Amino acid sequence: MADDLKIPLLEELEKGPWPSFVSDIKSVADKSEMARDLLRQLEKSYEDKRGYWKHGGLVGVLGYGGGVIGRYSALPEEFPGVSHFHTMRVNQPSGWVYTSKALNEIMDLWDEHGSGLTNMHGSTGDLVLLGTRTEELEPMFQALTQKGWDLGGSGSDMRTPSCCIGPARCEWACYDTLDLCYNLTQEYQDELHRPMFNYKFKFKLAGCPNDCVASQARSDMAIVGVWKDEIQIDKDAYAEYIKDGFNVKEYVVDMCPTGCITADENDIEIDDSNCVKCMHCIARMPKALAPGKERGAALCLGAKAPIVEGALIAQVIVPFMKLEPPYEELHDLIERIWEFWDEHGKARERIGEFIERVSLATFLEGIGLEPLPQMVKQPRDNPYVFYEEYYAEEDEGEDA
Amino acid sequence: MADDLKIPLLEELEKGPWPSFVSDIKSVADKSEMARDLLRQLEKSYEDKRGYWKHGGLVGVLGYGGGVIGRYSALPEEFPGVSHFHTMRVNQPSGWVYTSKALNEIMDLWDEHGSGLTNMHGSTGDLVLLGTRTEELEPMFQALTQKGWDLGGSGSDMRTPSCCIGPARCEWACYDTLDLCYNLTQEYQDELHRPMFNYKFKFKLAGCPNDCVASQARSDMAIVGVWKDEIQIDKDAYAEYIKDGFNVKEYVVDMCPTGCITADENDIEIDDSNCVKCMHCIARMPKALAPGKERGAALCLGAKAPIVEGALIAQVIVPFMKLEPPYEELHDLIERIWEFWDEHGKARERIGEFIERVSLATFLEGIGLEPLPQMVKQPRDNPYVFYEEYYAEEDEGEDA
Amino acid sequence: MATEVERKTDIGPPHYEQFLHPLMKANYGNWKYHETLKPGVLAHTGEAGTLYTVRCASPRLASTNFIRQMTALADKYSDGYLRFTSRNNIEFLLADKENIDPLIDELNQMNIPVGGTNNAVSNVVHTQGWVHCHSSATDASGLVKAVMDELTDYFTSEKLPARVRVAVACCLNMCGAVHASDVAILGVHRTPPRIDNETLPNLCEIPTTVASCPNNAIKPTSIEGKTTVTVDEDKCMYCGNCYTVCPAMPLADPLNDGVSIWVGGKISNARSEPKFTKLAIPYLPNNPPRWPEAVSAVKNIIEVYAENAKPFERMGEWIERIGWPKFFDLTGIEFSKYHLDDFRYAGTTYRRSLHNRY
Amino acid sequence: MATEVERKTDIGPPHYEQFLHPLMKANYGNWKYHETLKPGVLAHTGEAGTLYTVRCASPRLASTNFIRQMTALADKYSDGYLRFTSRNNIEFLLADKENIDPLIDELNQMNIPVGGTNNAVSNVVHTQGWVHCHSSATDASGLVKAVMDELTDYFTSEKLPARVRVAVACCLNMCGAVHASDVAILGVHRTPPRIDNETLPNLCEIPTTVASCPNNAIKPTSIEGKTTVTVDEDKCMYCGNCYTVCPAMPLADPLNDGVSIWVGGKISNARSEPKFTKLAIPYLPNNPPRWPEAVSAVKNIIEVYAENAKPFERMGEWIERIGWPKFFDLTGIEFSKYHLDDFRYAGTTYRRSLHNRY
Ligand code: SRM
Ligand code: SRM
Ligand code: SRM
Ligand code: SRM
Ligand code: SF4
Ligand code: SF4
Ligand code: SF4
Ligand code: SF4
Ligand code: SF4
Ligand code: SF4
Ligand code: SF4
Ligand code: SF4
Repeated sequence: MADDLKIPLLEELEKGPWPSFVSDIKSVADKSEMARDLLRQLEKSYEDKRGYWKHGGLVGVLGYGGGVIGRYSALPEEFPGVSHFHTMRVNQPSGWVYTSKALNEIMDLWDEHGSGLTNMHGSTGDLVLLGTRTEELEPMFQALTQKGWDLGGSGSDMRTPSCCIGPARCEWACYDTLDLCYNLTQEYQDELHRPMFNYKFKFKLAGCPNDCVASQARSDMAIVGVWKDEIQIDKDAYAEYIKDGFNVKEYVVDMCPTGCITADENDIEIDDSNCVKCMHCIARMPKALAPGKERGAALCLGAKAPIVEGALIAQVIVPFMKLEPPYEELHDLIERIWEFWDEHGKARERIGEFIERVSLATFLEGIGLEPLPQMVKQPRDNPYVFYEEYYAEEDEGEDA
Repeated sequence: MADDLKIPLLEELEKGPWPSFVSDIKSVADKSEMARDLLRQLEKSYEDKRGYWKHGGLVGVLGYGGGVIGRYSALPEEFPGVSHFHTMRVNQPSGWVYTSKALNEIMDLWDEHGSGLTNMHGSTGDLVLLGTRTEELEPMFQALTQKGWDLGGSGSDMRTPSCCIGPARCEWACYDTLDLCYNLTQEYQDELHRPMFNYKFKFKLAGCPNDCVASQARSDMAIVGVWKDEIQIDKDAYAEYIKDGFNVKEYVVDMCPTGCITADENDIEIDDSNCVKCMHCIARMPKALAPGKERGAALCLGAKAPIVEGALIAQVIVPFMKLEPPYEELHDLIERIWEFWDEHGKARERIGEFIERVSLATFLEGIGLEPLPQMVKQPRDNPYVFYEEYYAEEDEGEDA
Repeated sequence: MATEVERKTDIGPPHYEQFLHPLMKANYGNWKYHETLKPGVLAHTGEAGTLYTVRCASPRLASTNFIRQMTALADKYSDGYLRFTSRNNIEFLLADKENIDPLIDELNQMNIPVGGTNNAVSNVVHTQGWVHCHSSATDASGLVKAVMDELTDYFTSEKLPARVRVAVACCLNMCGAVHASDVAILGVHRTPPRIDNETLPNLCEIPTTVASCPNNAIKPTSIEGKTTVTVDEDKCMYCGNCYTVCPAMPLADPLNDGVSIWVGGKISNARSEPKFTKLAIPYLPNNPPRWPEAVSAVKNIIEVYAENAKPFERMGEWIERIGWPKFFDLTGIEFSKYHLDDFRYAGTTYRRSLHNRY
Repeated sequence: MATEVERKTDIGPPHYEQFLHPLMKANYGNWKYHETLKPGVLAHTGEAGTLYTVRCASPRLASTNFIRQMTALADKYSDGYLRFTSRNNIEFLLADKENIDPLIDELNQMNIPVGGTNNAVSNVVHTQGWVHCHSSATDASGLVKAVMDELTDYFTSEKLPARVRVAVACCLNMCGAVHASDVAILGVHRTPPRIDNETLPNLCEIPTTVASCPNNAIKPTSIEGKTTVTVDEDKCMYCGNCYTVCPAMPLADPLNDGVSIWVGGKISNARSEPKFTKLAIPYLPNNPPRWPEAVSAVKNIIEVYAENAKPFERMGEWIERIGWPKFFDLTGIEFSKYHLDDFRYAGTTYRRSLHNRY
């Protein structure tokens, strides 16, 4: 039993309406020494206000460089249960959809080979199995693969792609996020499992500009669904909203960032040439409005957290691309991007930092894309232009 | 006569409706060899597509380091009239107001001592006398001072302050731009005439946020009039605008940047707590609206053209200061700013670049001002905070 | 390992299709619209019919027990189909409308809140903290629990002006959403790394270590003939990047570590462009197990926002409308020199216009 | 100099009060409102009465003759009072309304346009050019004359959506308003400085010269025992700052010098915050005496703006409303890699959202 736990500080966190991770860990503490010692070490952290983990070493499964985060307690004698406490990152299915059966199978394996604790899910998207010993990694891996599961990424590799639920349960998906997420994951298994980049490279796929997977904030390549043509308007449904007393002026017209909606009791019109696809009006009236019919996605590069050069939000690199299997144009571009980054990037330099360092113009040249005004908020405001062609004395008057 | 001029290219610029500087220079070419050779050298520039001036040397009047820009022709044998062609920067009166008498006197002196050409005015604001010989500088200077005129700045000194017409002919002036401009010019004669700064330092004074002297774009210290309280509303005058069919919704309400105006046929109301003093509504209805009664100015630092670190628009350093003679608080602050810049700035580093280099926090500390949220568009978005106070092992639990 | 089965690698995840609810397959790519039946309950409709989603909270740090409880509910009410959201909530996918309330009843009996939809505080995107990471300046799971205990009411209702996305990260690496959230709690170190000159020469590559510092605070040096490094304390901003590449430079410091509070970020393109989160409170003490200072700071910010923002206005949009001076006024948070940016793009954050409120 | 009078210094300018029109003194600080009677004619009213202003153009580069003509008009119509505006126009200050039209008639006879008020193209803030400056990549006065000949009609009317401020500068020093104007023409060099190794060692201080380069393109070197400098041509962006501090590094190059066109800046706080001007056309040839390429580019931009902007919308505000892609579309200007920023804050100019028009 867990009465020997003595975790009064942690037990404070069993109170209150929100589900308690402490109670939950306790619930497996009987059968898992790891869970027990995790609580005990954590209690000490709460007392001392500091963590007690050492830098992880290089641990993993055969032939993979990624997918496992090594972790050792700094106090292995005191807390032998967590002397090893590695996590395994299991590649989740597109859209985090499961059946009970599949999930239960994983849980069974994890009770057998690990701590009985998980993160559902990690911030990158993996199904994170939290805490096991070095010698359990390979058996767990093999057991997982037998059930059809594989590991995700870690280290300087492609990271596990993730996507919003998109066409599986959302009327706004502008491309098939689940299919493309699966496709990229399969296409780049090698890049996912064997770190050989300058640094990590994350994909996140959102079906529309609402960006329900935070791709623009948290992935090196954000693939965000968007349309090019007119917002589809169902005038009857619009009339219903009006009839129901919905305040279309205050909640829609006045909140459109470009003021391109004209609407009154009888009619709604959108100047699509000035619409910036923000989704606000559509989200307010999902029955009356829908994204256009010419659908695809914008490809954006470079989002990341602050380390080292400051956080970045992803920048548009392809304003619009049709995305349909077999996605050759996309694969092609991804490979050109990796190649150029590989060759010219520095160690631990994310793609976003790399573009800032070498300049967008150089980057575009390097990957073979033409500059477009959609790639910038504004043209340069400084006069420091690196003019390239200039006349030499001999060829006076002729364009070089 | 000027028929020996042979300036066919320039003469193309005598055509067309806009006043022609060529015709005008020609008009004095008879009496001024300088003007004549200026045209001839300029014609050659038009032929060859390049200038023919050498770097100016150090020329000036006794005891001053500023106020004169030295200039020599690169082709003195061909164009002896402009072998010397120095300009004198005469400090204009506040608001560029003149009487015919005063102006004529200066013109007479300049016909005697110089080329007969001027810039009315230079971009900094001086009455620029364009082109004379080294030996004429001191006589011209003495003649000018006898008539009550003095030189302005050049080089690494305080530059000639300039101001909008403000209270002399504008209903929106929030402080006395002409008086303060005069006051600063007189107070800092030494700084104006004897370059001893790291680089130039310009003052421009605008009576309200319309900034009719471009102070926020072109001066190291921009003093821009503003009010703190409510916009004054004359309801009767408002009714007149409505009666005249003025479209208050389209031209005022919808164009207010913070949407803080409510107005209809009968009434207008402004949520002043959210007004950003942009002046738009006031400018549309000058009879009905006026700046508030609690008036003063914002002090903004650091505007400049791009060389070296990129152009800057002035940044708010004091959101609001009452400005009344004898302006002691302002003098005090200016001197603290100069002192700190002097001590820690680099050669050829403008104050705006200096603040960016040392950081705003350090600068404020250096000049003794408290940080205020009005000084920024937003607080930092990166987590790289230089925390200063921290606990040492000994004083556990106590704030350092 | 001597198993009889063939060792498989690079198979990737299972194909999602096998996990899709039949109605998801039937309406795949052809959904028409959705409605919210009540907080936590969505109805998506397509030609093939309506799918009901019941969303509930999860602690994310979940035991196999917890997951099995969830799968049991799925078996009972949603034909064995369930999913997780991008914010770690759990969604049951129901074909039968009748199952909604019984499912919610059972969840409530298990003390699991149902909600998180639309204008709610949804689940907190967070990180490992003292539970697993060597870098952490604070705990993550504990902070989340303490904060959400105070905000559960905003999870189970939709009474906020708009979505409020809360994030927690335990160090500047920000494994999650701190840099683009409505409200975020970030663990911070406030003292420079302590260098273990004994082990450093063996453990760390000097050039990588030197290069890791964003502010060039690290220089190579030699102590008793061994090459190690030294840190210019004036230049150190406690980011911990050196520690990531060199374990002999730990930053953890129980006396000084703590949390900072951030506000006004967003990710969606709805109305305004995505925005970074900005600093609200530079430092609050680490006060486990319930971090009362951090919790009440977050609560205060959300309540002030709830009272003052217009419908559908995200935290950052609200602040931009009223201006930062007013934000500090209304929340009673002190503005200090730490709020003044001094990093790479600092110059772009200074107020370069007269557009101010007084 | 042996004069009998005492040498005066540091007296400063004359006090402005002696130059103020009596009505300006009487209404000083107490003006009530103003009206525009017609383009170029303003009426400012205060308790003490109404002052009429007639504004006319000036070439700025003005001879003593020209100024005397103006003072003569002032003596005749405005009691000897006149002033210059911050954009180098001339203003006659009239107490008597009856004098307005006769004054305008005389000005027109002298071919001097009256206008520049409100939604007009006002006078062009400009610089020295080949008339006086050693740095120039083009002429200024000639460009202004050529451009304004085409735009005079916009000076004498108020038919534009809002003010259009045009500026010209002859080199990157931008002595004037190029960096914050609705439309600007900027002289540019496009080749690196040519180093005169003979004179450089005597004329220039090496450390200052090296430090002058914003892009660290200049390195010290030694030629035949003398210290001089060398320029890394790949890093040079032709800014001319080295030439400012070191005369032995001229950039002027008749084959390559020319002009660039910039748009969308503003200074006032009206509605939107002050904005920098942005690059529209990276290079057009120097084609004196009338620079037809530059003139027609400017005219085209202004006409497209005039046709498309809403009332009171400045050039930059209009472009922001319709988006830059549309601006390039409507004007037919080609978008190129030169428009992509690569200087200090380049990263902040990239489109970091989905907010695009297609
Ligand atoms: C497990 C996870 C946090 C979680 O609790 O969910 C995590 C945990 C760690 N992250 Fe992370 N990161 C995790 C998602 C993220 C995210 C969010 C995302 O992917 O959407 C980010 C921000 C986005 C980004 O990529 O920038 C993130 C930004 C970082 C960084 C900063 C990278 C940067 O360029 O700014 C580091 C530091 C580094 O790479 O050296 C880092 C490093 C780490 C390390 C490996 C610590 C280290 O210094 O070596 C952490 C291991 C903790 C442990 O003991 O388990 N982690 N990390 C997330 C991965 C789970 C998964 O696979 O699903
Ligand atoms: C005469 C004038 C242009 C004009 O035609 O009106 C002028 C002329 C020169 N400026 Fe200027 N500047 C003049 C107003 C400006 C302005 C506008 C202003 O003051 O409002 C600016 C932009 C605002 C600013 O200060 O940044 C300006 C920014 C520069 C710069 C760039 C400074 C920077 O920090 O970016 C330089 C280069 C330098 O200082 O070395 C410069 C340098 C020069 C020099 C001295 C050339 C040099 O490299 O040494 C020019 C002498 C030309 C000549 O032969 O007469 N001039 N200069 C203006 C002064 C007249 C007067 O006193 O009224
Ligand atoms: C289930 C989920 C996708 C998934 O694959 O897991 C999802 C699902 C929906 N989102 Fe989302 N969003 C989900 C995460 C997000 C995120 C990402 C995040 O929070 O990290 C965002 C960006 C948040 C941000 O900007 O910081 C997001 C921004 C939106 C928006 C834009 C809201 C705004 O005003 O900024 C909408 C549109 C709306 O509802 O107004 C939206 C709308 C929707 C709709 C209505 C789409 C639809 O028609 O089905 C879905 C139900 C919304 C709801 O929760 O009430 N969803 N949504 C995610 C649920 C997370 C959760 O458990 O709380
Ligand atoms: C005379 C002058 C001041 C001076 O001391 O010389 C002046 C005078 C007035 N300005 Fe100005 N402005 C003058 C230069 C400026 C400048 C500076 C510049 O152009 O370099 C600006 C900033 C321009 C910019 O943003 O780039 C300027 C931006 C304004 C504005 C804001 C307009 C806007 O929408 O951005 C107003 C308000 C309005 O009229 O809407 C204004 C309004 C006025 C009023 C109506 C103020 C008043 O009540 O008397 C004056 C008559 C306006 C007119 O010309 O129709 N004035 N005004 C300047 C005339 C210059 C000229 O000859 O053209
Ligand atoms: S990102 Fe768009 S398509 Fe994907 S779930 Fe969110 S709203 Fe639906
Ligand atoms: S999607 Fe956004 S920008 Fe487009 S019309 Fe709707 S609210 Fe306006
Ligand atoms: S800046 Fe303001 S006070 Fe000065 S002239 Fe212009 S409008 Fe009048
Ligand atoms: S001054 Fe500007 S911000 Fe203030 S009420 Fe008028 S239009 Fe709105
Ligand atoms: S935020 Fe920092 S401490 Fe927390 S999991 Fe990520 S790397 Fe570890
Ligand atoms: S903590 Fe960051 S700033 Fe400090 S020395 Fe390490 S890398 Fe440099
Ligand atoms: S812009 Fe350049 S060339 Fe023209 S006057 Fe100024 S410094 Fe001389
Ligand atoms: S022109 Fe400018 S960039 Fe080129 S070498 Fe000279 S200072 Fe450097």
